[in-house]
Amino acid sequence: MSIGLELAGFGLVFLSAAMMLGLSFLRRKSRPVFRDIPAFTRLRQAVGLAVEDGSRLHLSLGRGALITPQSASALAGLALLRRLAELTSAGDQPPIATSGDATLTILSQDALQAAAKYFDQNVSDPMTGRLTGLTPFSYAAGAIAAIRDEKVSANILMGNFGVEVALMTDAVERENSFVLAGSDNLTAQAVIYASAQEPLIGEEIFAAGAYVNSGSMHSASLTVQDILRWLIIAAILVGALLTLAGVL
Amino acid sequence: MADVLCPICGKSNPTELEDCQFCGARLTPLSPSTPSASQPIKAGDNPVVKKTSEFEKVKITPGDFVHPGEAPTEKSTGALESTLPAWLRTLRKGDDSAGAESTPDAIPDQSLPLSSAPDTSSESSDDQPDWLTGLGKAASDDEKEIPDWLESLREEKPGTSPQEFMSLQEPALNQTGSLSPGVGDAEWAARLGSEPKPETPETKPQGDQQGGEASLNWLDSLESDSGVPNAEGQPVAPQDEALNDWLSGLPGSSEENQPEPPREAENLPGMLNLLQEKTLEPELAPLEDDGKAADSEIPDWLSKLGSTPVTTEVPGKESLPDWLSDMETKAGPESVATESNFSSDLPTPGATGEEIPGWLSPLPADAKATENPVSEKEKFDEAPPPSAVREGTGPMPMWLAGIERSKTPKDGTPALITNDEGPGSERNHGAAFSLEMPDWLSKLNPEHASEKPSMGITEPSTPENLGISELPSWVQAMRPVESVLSDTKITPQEDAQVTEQTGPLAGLQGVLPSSPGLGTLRKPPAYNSILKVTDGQQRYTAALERLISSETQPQAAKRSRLASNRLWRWLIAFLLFLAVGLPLIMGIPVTPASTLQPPEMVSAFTIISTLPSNAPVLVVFDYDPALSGELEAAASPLMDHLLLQGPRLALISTSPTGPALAERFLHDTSASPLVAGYNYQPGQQYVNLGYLAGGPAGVQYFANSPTKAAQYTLDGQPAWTLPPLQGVRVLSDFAAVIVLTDNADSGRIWIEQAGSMVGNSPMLMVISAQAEPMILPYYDSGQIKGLVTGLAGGEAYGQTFIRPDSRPGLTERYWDSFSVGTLVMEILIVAGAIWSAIAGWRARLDKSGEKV
Amino acid sequence: MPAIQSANVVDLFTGGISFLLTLMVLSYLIGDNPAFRIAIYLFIGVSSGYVAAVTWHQVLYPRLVVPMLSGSLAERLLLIIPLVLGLLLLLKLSPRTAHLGTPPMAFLVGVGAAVAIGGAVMGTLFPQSRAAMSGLDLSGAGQYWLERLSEGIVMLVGTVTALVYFHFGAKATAGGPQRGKLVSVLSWVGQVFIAVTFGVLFAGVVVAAMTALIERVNFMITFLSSL
Amino acid sequence: MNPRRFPSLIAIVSTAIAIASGVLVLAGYFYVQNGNGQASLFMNIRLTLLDWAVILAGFAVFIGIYNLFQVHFKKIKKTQLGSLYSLLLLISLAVTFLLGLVKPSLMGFVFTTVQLPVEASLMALLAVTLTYASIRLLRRRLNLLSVIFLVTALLILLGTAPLPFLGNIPVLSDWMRPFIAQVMAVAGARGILLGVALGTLTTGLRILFGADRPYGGNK
Repeated sequence: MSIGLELAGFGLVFLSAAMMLGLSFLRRKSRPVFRDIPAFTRLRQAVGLAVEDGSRLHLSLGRGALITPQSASALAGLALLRRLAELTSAGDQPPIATSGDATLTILSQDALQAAAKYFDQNVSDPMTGRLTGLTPFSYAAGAIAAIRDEKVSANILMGNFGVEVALMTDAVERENSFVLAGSDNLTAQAVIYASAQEPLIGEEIFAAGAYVNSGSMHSASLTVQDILRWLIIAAILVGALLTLAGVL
Repeated sequence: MADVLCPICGKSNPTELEDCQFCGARLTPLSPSTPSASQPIKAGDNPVVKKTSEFEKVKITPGDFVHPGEAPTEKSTGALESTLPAWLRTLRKGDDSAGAESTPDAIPDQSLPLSSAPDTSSESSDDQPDWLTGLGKAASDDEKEIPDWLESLREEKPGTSPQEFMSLQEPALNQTGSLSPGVGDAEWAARLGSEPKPETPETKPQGDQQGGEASLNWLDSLESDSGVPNAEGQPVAPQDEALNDWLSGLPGSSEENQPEPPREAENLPGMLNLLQEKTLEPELAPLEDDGKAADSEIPDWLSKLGSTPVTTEVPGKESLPDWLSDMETKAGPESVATESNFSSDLPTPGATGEEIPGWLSPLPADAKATENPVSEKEKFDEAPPPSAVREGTGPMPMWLAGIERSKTPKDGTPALITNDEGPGSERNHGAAFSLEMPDWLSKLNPEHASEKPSMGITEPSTPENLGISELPSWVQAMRPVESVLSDTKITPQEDAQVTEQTGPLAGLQGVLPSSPGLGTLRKPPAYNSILKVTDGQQRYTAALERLISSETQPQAAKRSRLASNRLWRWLIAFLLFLAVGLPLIMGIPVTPASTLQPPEMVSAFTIISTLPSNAPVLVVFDYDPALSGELEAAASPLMDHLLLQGPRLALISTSPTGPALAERFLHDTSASPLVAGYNYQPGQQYVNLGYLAGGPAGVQYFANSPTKAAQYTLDGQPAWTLPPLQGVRVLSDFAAVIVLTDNADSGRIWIEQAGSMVGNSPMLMVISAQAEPMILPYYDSGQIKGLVTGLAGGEAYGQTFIRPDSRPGLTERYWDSFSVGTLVMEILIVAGAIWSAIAGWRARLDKSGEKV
Repeated sequence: MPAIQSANVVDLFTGGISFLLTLMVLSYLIGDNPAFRIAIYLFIGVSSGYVAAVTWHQVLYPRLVVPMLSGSLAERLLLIIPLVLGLLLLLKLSPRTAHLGTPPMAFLVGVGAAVAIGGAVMGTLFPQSRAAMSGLDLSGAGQYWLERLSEGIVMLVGTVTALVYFHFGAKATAGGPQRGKLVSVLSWVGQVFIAVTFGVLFAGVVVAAMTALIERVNFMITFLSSL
Repeated sequence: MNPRRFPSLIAIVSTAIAIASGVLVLAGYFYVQNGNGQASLFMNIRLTLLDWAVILAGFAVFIGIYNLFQVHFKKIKKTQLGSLYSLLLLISLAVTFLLGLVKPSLMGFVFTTVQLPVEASLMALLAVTLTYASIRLLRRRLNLLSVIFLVTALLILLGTAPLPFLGNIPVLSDWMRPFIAQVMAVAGARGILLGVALGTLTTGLRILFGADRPYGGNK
């Protein structure tokens, strides 16, 4: 890694950090408008229905180990989980969270309990945040059992999956319940695109927080993503033209 | 006091009568304990037990419901009537002199509908029908609580005029409601029972506060006891749970429900004491003696408090849905709700309000008050500005007023009360309703306002109209969705957006936010356990709403999912197995060998064939066992080729199952007969470095210093002294690095983390077909020197590399099945896609047809 | 493993179990059934136990235990921290002490977040954008320059438009949030590219699954024929 | 009622730890080498912290196993549906683990006998599942993109697998498939990957700001 690249990387991170902080403070009051993502509209309905008929939400956080780059999608899923736990606190049952990595299981339990404490409820139950398996397919298999056996009305699969996610979406379809799925893994996305009712494509899973209003920081980060996006596009185009001209 | 109240008309009859002399309804339920409600409780006898028996008789589990059409059991209602808290019965009184209200035999004649009470403000009198009719509507709700009560009452007295009918619902509903106080008070009383020593009369208000906190603890303990079943969603008959708690509150088994009995025991009697001071009534003496008689006694002292119908009817109405929810929530919610009912009735802003359960907190206040009654009286006489009452206190403050009044009946307070309570209560109704069913009402309003008069009321008082400061905390707390929605301003387009998307779900828009995102969550006030209660509220509103607009059926929307089609699955499975199995069984080659020569494969081949013999080669097994089928098939020609060069192998993996897969590949004939034929010995020809934890970090660590990152072999020996790794210290010492992976991510990790460290040694990859698009660019960019992709790539490699033994490799064996199976799959997809496209198109047409 | 290939009996035994399990799992195609459940739960148990054992043998033992016993003083001192954190983490086992396990989790999350950022910037953003830039590099294309150029342009368009598709910002209009005209057009093109990408990946997965199916069927046939 | 309403000391400490460790590790990414080409201090810190993290993750695995035990033990106690399965799971888990501790050489045997066949069979199930999914796709979402998706997938399949008796289809296999898979798909994948990287970046930053604290405590 050349020094220049490292500097550029640091600059990029620093820039986006500054922008996020700034925006999140500026945007305290007014939430920016974001494009409509049907999946999240459906999610809102699903949450409402779950609260309404006392059924459960099931959020699966995938199997990305926390100390790998794949953790980000799971972290996004955890933010969503926390939020869903708050939203469904009016309902009879807290959401259940399944995961394929032990650290994620612990975090999902923490998130659920934090939300419960927030509402003075007492949910210290291993059943709500479970590890369903430590290898990709055993995780998926365990999640299938959860999808089928619990009284789940809506499944949200958000995290790092592989092809095994197809088993889960298929189980959901057999159960005839709602599924919203997204992953940072391209292959999993392709499978989800074909097999899930409401696929989240690529980056969209990271927008979940903002779309369920987890706070100004979340919407700020979306705006920052947009800004960076155009910066990168500009860089790519300029760079490509320069390469064409033979400068680079 | 000796008289018996008629459960139906509420008039008093001589005890010897079996049937009411006025309405003819049965007076004495088949249980002996009935009179205990109206009779003063003697020391020693234990009305609680009787009551529980009553409750058990009238358990309101769905099963036990009197369903429309069935003959109701008189016993149940009669029995419940006896459990009906006296203070609730006093609701039926108009504004009567405070002194007489607590004596039940004074009640009868005024027991006509509240709505007809002359002094109730016009608003309350015309939203009276609303909530009652609301109840009536709830009768068709799926989970029938009220309905059946109404049913049973209706059928007991067929010729009930609508007006009376309304008044009749009240006892019924209050009976149901009285369950939840029953629980809380029983626990509370249990400590009295368990505490032998008599209460100390000079207990200070602080004592009460302690009592308040302490009782919080036992509420906690209740919550935590029942938290688990609740979270698991184990279906438990709620009432049973409730009763169990309730019974466990009795002296016999009281221990487990009492975190710290002694403190409580001295505090709570003190509270009673204050009550006694305030209300110089004889009835309270027995009340203190056996505080066990929680259920009958609480109503009694409440009856001291609640004096005018307007006063107590308000909590009655507001918490009505809560009670209904209590009837079906589990023990945890039950106890929570119990507390919250009370707390909800008394929003005490500020810390103390958070610390003390609502039903305790007024008492310290009163206690302070009673220390100098005069000032207290003045406080009430100089009518405080409505706003103060509004924001400070909900309906319950009237308890205080009631206490004052009951102490000094001649006091002018009643007028004052009605003055600022009238609007207050009306506002609260408005609030309660608008907050339970906020948006969908205003949304529905255009279509449905005409159908329901209640809209008229709920509409003006939408949360937007009410400043947060104006809302009593319990009202705010009654709106989980609201508190979620709170800050989202409903701009027109958001509004339109939601309505446009949720066709049949229009009714749910109170539950669902009407803006992108679910609104920023405002931190609710202290007693958010009330949120549990609001679940009941939502069912209640949902019931009402379903009746309002029968076409809005969320369930229908939920069920509008694709039904998965078993037949299709079976057909696909059958055909695929056939297509795959037949060629394998028959073994007649039907498919010509692959003629493709992908450049990346060719370069991989040339690299392998130019490897010096006895060169150290690192082979990374980074694939799931699930894809071992594909990876082994794809890799076997390359591995066969490699092993012909007689290299020293180092095997490693970043997945825990990798090492086992590596062993399998080297030894199991099903992977590669040729390789297995070599019968490689660990430590001699190869070293299995095992599992490299930490993902990219681990890979980077290994790339930087292999000897540190993977010191030991799979069987625990120090690896780098073994012959296969002689002279290998850094990654670039390996003559080649071959990565077998099914996952583009792990492939990229090896390229990015280790690519820079391999130096001039080539990095090759054998990947699953699914990873090709992500990995191939790295071949183009020269970061990997060769690539074999999936079965097809393996086959191509197999065609280039001719095995010494003419045995067909895996790819050759699979090739026919592969081509036939894939062909069948393609045909299936095409046919099925066309079929489902037509079906979907039809369905769409139908839908649009319905809409038009 | 020697144990496996040594005796034929063992082969038969293992093969029999594998065959049975394969059948049980494939019975899921008919529908969820006890046989499938048994296989699945057995599988979950075995794989979890396996991973746990591997974790002990390959992670905790060599990275923590061995250095602690036979490491230099510096190593040991350095390892005290993860040891303590790990013990704190174990407090998560009891609900009562669970909150004490928060610091180690926080540490993991912090490290994970940093790794994610570093990986995203250094591992994806820069390499991928650089690769996208070099799409129009015609050096060495020779007479194929036109082909290379057109490919490069397609790649560039695909990458940029796909990136644009994710643009979140929108204007509030009466018909719901709307994105600008240009963005909408570009993002539609991007959607096409994304659909194509997913199509290719999906085909890859299907091929992989098909191969797995063939392997299983082949396994069953060979086992039956070996009887 | 709720002692944790105000962030407890542990919550504050944890947040500090998360931010500190995150920043240190991140610094290791951007300041890799000193002028003399040696690995920088930050680089070493990063590697050390990551090593610790790996160890911690190892501990976490056992907590996860405990959770698995808890969940299925509960099921057995409650004799919920499938409590027998849970029993089977617990037994197999215990046996495998103990076997692995005592006699690691036998683990591979268990692995090849149980785990590998089941996983491979699950993967084989996908062949049917995915075919079915692609059939249902147009029923689920009937739009141009779904059609493009399916057509692409079919073209790739045709280009990848040879036809019986015919072998590979000339133009499709050697020109069209490479173009789709190596030009168009790569372009799209690159766009998606860049987007995902952006999302990852901001998500990670939220953690480093302490805005998201999944490790418990109040939000």
